[in-house]
Amino acid sequence: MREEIFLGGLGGQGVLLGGQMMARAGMDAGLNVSWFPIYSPEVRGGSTTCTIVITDGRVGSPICERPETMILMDPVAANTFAPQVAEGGLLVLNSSMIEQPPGHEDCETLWVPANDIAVEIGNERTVNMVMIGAWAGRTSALSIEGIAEALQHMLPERHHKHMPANIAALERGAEIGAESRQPGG
Amino acid sequence: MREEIFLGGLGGQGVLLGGQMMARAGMDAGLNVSWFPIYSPEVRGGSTTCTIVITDGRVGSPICERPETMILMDPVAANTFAPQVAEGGLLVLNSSMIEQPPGHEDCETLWVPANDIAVEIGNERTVNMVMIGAWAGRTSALSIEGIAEALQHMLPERHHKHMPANIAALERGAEIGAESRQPGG
Amino acid sequence: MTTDMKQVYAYPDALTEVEMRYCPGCTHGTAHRLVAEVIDELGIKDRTVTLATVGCSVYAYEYFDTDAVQCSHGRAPAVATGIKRVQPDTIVFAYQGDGDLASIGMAEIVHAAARGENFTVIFLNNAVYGMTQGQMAPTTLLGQKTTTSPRGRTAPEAGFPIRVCELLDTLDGPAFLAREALSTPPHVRNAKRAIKRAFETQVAGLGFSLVELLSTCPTWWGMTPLEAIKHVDEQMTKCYPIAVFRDRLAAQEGEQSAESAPGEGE
Amino acid sequence: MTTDMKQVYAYPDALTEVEMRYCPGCTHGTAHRLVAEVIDELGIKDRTVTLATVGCSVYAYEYFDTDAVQCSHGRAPAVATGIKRVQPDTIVFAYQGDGDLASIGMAEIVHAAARGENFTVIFLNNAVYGMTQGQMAPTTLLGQKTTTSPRGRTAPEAGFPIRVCELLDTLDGPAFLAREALSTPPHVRNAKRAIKRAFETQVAGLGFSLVELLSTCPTWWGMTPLEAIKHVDEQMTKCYPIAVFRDRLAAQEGEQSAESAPGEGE
Amino acid sequence: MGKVVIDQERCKGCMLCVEFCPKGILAPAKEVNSKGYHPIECNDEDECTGCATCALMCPSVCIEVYR
Amino acid sequence: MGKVVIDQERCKGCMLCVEFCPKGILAPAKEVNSKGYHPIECNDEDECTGCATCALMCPSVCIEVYR
Amino acid sequence: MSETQRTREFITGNEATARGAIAGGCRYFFGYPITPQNKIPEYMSAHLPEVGGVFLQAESEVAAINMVYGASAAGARVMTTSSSPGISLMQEGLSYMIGSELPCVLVNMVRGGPGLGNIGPAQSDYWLATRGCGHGDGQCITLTPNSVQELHDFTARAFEIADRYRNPTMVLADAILANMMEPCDVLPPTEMPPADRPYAVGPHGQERERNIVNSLWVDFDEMEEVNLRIQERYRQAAEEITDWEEYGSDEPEVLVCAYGISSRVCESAVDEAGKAGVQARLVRPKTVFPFPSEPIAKWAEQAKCAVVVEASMGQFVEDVRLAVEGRCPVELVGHAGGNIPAVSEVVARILEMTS
Amino acid sequence: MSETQRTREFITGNEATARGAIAGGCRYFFGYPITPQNKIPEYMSAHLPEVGGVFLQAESEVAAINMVYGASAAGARVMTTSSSPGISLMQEGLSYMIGSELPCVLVNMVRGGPGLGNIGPAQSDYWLATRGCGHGDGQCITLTPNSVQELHDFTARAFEIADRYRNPTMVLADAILANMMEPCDVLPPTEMPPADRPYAVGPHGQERERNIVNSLWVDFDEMEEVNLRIQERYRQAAEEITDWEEYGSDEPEVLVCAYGISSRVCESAVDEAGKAGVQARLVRPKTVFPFPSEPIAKWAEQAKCAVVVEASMGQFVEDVRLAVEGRCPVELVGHAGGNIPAVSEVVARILEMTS
Ligand SMILES: Cc1ncc(C[n+]2csc(CCOP(=O)(O)OP(=O)(O)O)c2C)c(N)n1
Ligand SMILES: Cc1ncc(C[n+]2csc(CCOP(=O)(O)OP(=O)(O)O)c2C)c(N)n1
Ligand code: SF4
Ligand code: SF4
Ligand code: SF4
Ligand code: SF4
Ligand code: SF4
Ligand code: SF4
Ligand SMILES: [Mg+2]
Ligand SMILES: [Mg+2]
Repeated sequence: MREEIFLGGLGGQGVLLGGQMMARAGMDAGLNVSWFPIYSPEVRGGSTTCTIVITDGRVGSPICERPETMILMDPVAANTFAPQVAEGGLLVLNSSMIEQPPGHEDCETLWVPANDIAVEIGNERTVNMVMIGAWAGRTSALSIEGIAEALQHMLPERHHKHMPANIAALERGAEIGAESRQPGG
Repeated sequence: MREEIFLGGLGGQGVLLGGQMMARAGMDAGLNVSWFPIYSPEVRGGSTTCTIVITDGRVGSPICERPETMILMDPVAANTFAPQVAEGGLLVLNSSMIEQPPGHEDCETLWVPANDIAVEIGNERTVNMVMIGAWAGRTSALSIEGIAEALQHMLPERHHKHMPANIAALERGAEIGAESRQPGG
Repeated sequence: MTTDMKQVYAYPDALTEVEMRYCPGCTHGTAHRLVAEVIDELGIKDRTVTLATVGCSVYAYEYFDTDAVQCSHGRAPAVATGIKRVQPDTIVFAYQGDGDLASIGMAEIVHAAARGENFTVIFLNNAVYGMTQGQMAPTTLLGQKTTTSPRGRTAPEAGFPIRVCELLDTLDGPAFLAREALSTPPHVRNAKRAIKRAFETQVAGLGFSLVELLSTCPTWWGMTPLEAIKHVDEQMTKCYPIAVFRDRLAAQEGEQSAESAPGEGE
Repeated sequence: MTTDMKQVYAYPDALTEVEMRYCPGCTHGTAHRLVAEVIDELGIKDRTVTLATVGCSVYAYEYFDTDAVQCSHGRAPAVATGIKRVQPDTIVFAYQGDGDLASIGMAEIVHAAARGENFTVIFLNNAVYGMTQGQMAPTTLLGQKTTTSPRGRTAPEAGFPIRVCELLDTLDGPAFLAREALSTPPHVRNAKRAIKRAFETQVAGLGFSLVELLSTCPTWWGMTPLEAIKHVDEQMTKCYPIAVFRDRLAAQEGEQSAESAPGEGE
Repeated sequence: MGKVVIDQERCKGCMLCVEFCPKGILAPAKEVNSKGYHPIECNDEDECTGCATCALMCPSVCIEVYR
Repeated sequence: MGKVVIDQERCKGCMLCVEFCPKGILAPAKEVNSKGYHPIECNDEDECTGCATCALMCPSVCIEVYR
Repeated sequence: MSETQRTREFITGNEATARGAIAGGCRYFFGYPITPQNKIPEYMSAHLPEVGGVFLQAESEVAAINMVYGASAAGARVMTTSSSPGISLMQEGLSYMIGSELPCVLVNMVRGGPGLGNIGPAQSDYWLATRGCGHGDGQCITLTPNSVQELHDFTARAFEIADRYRNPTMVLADAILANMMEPCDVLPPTEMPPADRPYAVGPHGQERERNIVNSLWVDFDEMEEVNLRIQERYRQAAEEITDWEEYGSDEPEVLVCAYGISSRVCESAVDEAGKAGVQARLVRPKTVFPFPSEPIAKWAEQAKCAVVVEASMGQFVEDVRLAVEGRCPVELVGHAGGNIPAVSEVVARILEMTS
Repeated sequence: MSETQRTREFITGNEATARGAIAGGCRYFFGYPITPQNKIPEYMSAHLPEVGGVFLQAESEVAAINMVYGASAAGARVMTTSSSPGISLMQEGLSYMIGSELPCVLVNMVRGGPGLGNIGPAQSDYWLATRGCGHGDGQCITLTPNSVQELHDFTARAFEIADRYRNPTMVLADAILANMMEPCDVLPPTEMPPADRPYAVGPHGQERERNIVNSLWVDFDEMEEVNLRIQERYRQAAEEITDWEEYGSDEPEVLVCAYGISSRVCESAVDEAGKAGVQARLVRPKTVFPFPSEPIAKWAEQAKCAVVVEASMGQFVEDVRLAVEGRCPVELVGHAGGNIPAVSEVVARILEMTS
């Protein structure tokens, strides 16, 4: 098993933490993992991306030229990075912000209204959790419980009060992901 | 023809200028020459040495491991450097300051009472000229006129008034050198 | 819409159209604007060379519509010296942060000032290393928390803040030295006046000029932009008093006006 | 011969027997002797580390009978900082020339002083680079001829002399700052007093201390030793006034004696 | 009588102009611009004196003032 | 009554002690030492007060004073 | 170091480096901020005081290396960390440390160059590490981790190595390794090692001769002796600590050489090439000074060609060429300015070279 | 340069260097005193004003190279000179010059190292010149004169080369060449060359787009492009200016390689070896970056062995090994700390290798 996942979004959307959480969950599940970020040079704003590898073999290169999976949270990231997804790969797109389909066809696309769900849940900062939950629901590569536990480990104590919202977001995302596995999804 | 000459003495004895003058005279005579100094690290005092090469071939290495000729002007230089003279080489020694013979025998020795002669001439700073004159008289490698002319070139104008004393010193040295060529010298 | 109106505040000609990358409310932008306005007012854009240094303002060469040289960290005063010795009539200004000027570049600024090199330094003091994520600067206030003084700066651990204008004021070389703050409209107006004075000093060939601008770093101070300018006003000025330390142009003008004062001595 | 006499001036214990390589009449030697005497008087030889710097005094590690570290040119204050941060109770003094301290080492001395690092600097100001054959130093007087200011130092070409004590006196870190001259017996006595004060300041843990000593370089000034000390007295002190700029030990003692003054308040 | 023209795309919503406008007529817009900031608008154009204090304080150089 | 002991080999003949001796009893020797300097001698031992001014000024640290 | 007490954590390379240092006995840190290694001083400023150590932000990299010089002369285990331009500024100080035979540990998280460059990953300070160290004949012992775990372990070990050979020892990594997170079995902080530095300065009463730390030797022969001593230590180090890892086929057509982050790319490339039918073997140095010439020479004898992969324009490749000595052609896949060679590019070159 | 107007003089290497610079159009000098090259700034301070130039003593070598950076950005022909520790301090600045594609001329009169070392002659900054130039992939074009005449001529020429390749160009010599006197056919001062630097900053009215001198490229590809451009210039330089001299037998048993002062020793050694019955050929690079690999490879093919002679512990020998590529064994005669290999020692090694 080898999952190469690329996350992209705006600064503030929780791209880096989301990726770290996924990798950490992989580690806790006994797998080999790596996570690495590319910051844009600006102190704030601009797009943020990271790449994670989760595998039961050696990680080897932590850099993925054409990731199997891309989780993209805003239109700029979608435009810039979606074309790099591997052939036959998976695009998880935030339909609350991204309007246009990515415009290439040899991959699967999973649309997730992440902002809307986050608002529903009552915590706008859970967009990343919805997206990642959707990916997990779709692929079953990691369990939602494992991801949630990883998050708990990584969040400073003072933020643990947000755990319920985050778990809710992960679960709502997972449902969408799981549904999408159905032929009609 | 290749002359390798090492000069050694106290700071202030004119070792460096003397050597430069010899090399310059060689250049003016159409030969290839080099001169190079080794300063001791102290700003003043300590021994001063230089090495010159005068040749009608390529100079090649300007450094001489065992110079053919050594002109040594004080006891420290004599003790330190005399043993390095080439086998069958020539030692020109300042008998006004150096008392002990250098203590090795496969070389010729020319004793020159340079300080005494300089005092006689009335200019204590011409010790170097006496010594170099003696070498020239002994070897005929360079003419006294050529050396004097070189000196004139190298001295700043304001010191030209000392030229007569310097020439006298060169000539008195040359006499001693020439005499020494005689079997009884 | 503006047909019968006069434009009283326009985008300065000496700034390019490039959007500045500074964080919201960061007064680096204010400082840039003021410098650009002065360049416009003096009509020197085509003979000005901007020295960008290493810090948040590293892209100054993209913002100022002049020739520009990007300098290594702290060494802009040496670079400026090199340029001015070759081109004495070119107007050169270095835009330096407090890490750049007061930490790694201390020797270069002191010596350029001591030599009285005829260029201008805009010294932006925000009491922190903005670019590299909020480390302590030599100008960080005692007690101030930064990413490398996590318990607050203490003198025994990390020493005392350095007052650059006061330090340079012990030298004979500088012709203009002033400290202003980018905190309130009156202060900003004074800041512009000082910047103009500094450039005029250079244009007049009187020697080294420097304007220290107390500035904000909302991001690494962990404040809103409004809190940050209040902090400048209330805290920073205590350690770094606002003052014109030296103004040789004024001295010269004083002399000239004294000389040309009618009626005197005749 | 000395049976019924007391020795009133002895070769200091804190100097080795090695003969110093200084030129005749060079007051580097005087400075060394004074420092050694102070070390002896304070009884700190076995816990003192001498920092030799690059200049004519580079062999200081051969002369002082203490542990020693030879430092790269200008960086002794940083080296001293490293040592003191590891061994706060070791007495560290750096012996720096004006090229070393005021030129290449300007950033390091300013920052060590600003941090109030608890070590002592003996700053020998002879207004020239002795070791490297008489080049201009930052402290070279205007008009002074050196091998790199062959027509005499002029401000437009080479800037103005830097007054180190005045410059450091703008910082909060220093606990003791003084300038003395090695020119006449009274001055030399004062110099020793200042040196002692500086070391006492360090022993008391009060922070950075520096004594600037106006010194001669007969060789590169082209003067006899006597002309040279006269030059110190008459010319150098004009540019570099003799003064104790700061003495926190005295301030502290003042407080203490005030506190312990009998009868007061009771 | 004055008028301000605010470049909505350059505005970073720092509120400095809002704070210092002597007339208190500047305020952030509801919508965000492409960078996610709420840019400043003038609420009461008639009140504007064209004093340019807002422009003086704007670090993003996005205010032009007419009078 | 004092006495000075001058290390003749270390003396570099700089004349600073000579200049500042209040009694004027120090002077260079005729002979040179091994480094070519004329070292200082005390000409009038009886006059020496042991004030140590000479030692205070000597850069070569070659004077010991007794009293 | 207490191997048994390791705890598995998920941390960045920078944090792993900082914690490796503390595990290696480092108690003194002097450094100047520069991206991409800022999290190291940040960690040190927060945590060194907890273990009785001292963090001090220097006024510059020049000052930092000279503070390190002082602390090392005083007998401390001391470190500085920086990135490319900062390491350039330390060259004189490094030369002094070598000349004075003082140990210290440096970390260089290399970024894109030359000049100010950018904060992307690069390997273009290879020469600066292995041939640099300023003027004179000194070199840095240079360790080249390729993972967060190795950053941690190599940094801890670097203190022992520096002490053993009385020479600056550099951990050479890059912006990716600095910022990436991986699982890391973290060592606990080590107690301060006993002072075992007889050359260190400090209070000594009458117990020993005075100590002098110095790199000035006026006499040529004395200075040469210092150099011979240094070279002798390098020879010893070559025998004792040269280290590398191999990966891939035992019967390779192609020898692949890379270190650090590029070696991770090459691991994947070796796998890919295998799938495409070309057997390759990766030799990846864990130390580049001393350099593992032997395994490279050995496999070069057997392989048709060598492909060298580095995120620079041809620095590491020279050491490989010196090891290969003409046994087979040597091809470079190099990049610069923040770009890292891609797996596909390496695979393509491997296939090309064997077709 | 007006070849016809040369006058023969007997001068030191330092003076020849200074006058070569002025003949090469140098009008700006920024430097900091250090032995053994002090006579260069001294000469410049006295004579640059006479030709309308500017001499400024910088506060340090760090400042000096940055003043050079500024002057070069302003379009001037500019030089700095120093010796080993000073060159170490210039590493960051040099990297900036390379990154910003600016020309300048440097002279390094190498002294014994590492650390403060001593002021004796040495060749131990070979790596600092050819591999150094700070962080990133840049290198200095490096010329290696072996006589006072060549110091003069190479320095003059260095300004053209620096301009042609927009890269720092170093004249690498040593304390002997600096201080020795030889006859030198001296070029007259050249008039200032016309400004031919379209990239230079300065007053421009509306006549051109604004110029930016910069080494910061946030985008990895842009930064890589700069690097490729630099490497391309190096390739060009390799074609156009690689230079060397050969001496000795056409049918050598032994190839001797040395540069600078050591090559003078080797000339004599080749003669001596010939007298002792062993035919040897000296290849002495006049440029070491670019390096004359071809003649070395050619003679290595034919010779039984190569003897490499350098006043360092094994730096130059690596470039020779890279050229020889295993064609014959390569032996090093190296020294350090102010000691220069002796003719007798080289001869002995030559005889030993062939016996
Ligand atoms: C030699 C060197 N050291 C360190 C850095 C990293 N660096 C970049 S910006 C900066 C500090 C900037 O702080 P400041 O000058 O105060 O500017 P600000 O960002 O606060 O405006 C540092 C240390 C560098 N680029 N070069
Ligand atoms: C990095 C470096 N630059 C230059 C030098 C050469 N150098 C040796 S001593 C010296 C100046 C010494 O002058 P100063 O500090 O005034 O001491 P003085 O000799 O006058 O006592 C210089 C520049 C050096 N050793 N290292
Ligand atoms: S980090 Fe601070 S100084 Fe830099 S742009 Fe942001 S607010 Fe301004
Ligand atoms: S050169 Fe000057 S400073 Fe140095 S020892 Fe001689 S007189 Fe003293
Ligand atoms: S111009 Fe004056 S009144 Fe008008 S919006 Fe700006 S600050 Fe307010
Ligand atoms: S000051 Fe400028 S950037 Fe800030 S809110 Fe007002 S218009 Fe926007
Ligand atoms: S001790 Fe006093 S009186 Fe005696 S010689 Fe010395 S200076 Fe003169
Ligand atoms: S002061 Fe000292 S060195 Fe000078 S002459 Fe007197 S005894 Fe000799
Ligand atoms: Mg700042
Ligand atoms: Mg001095």
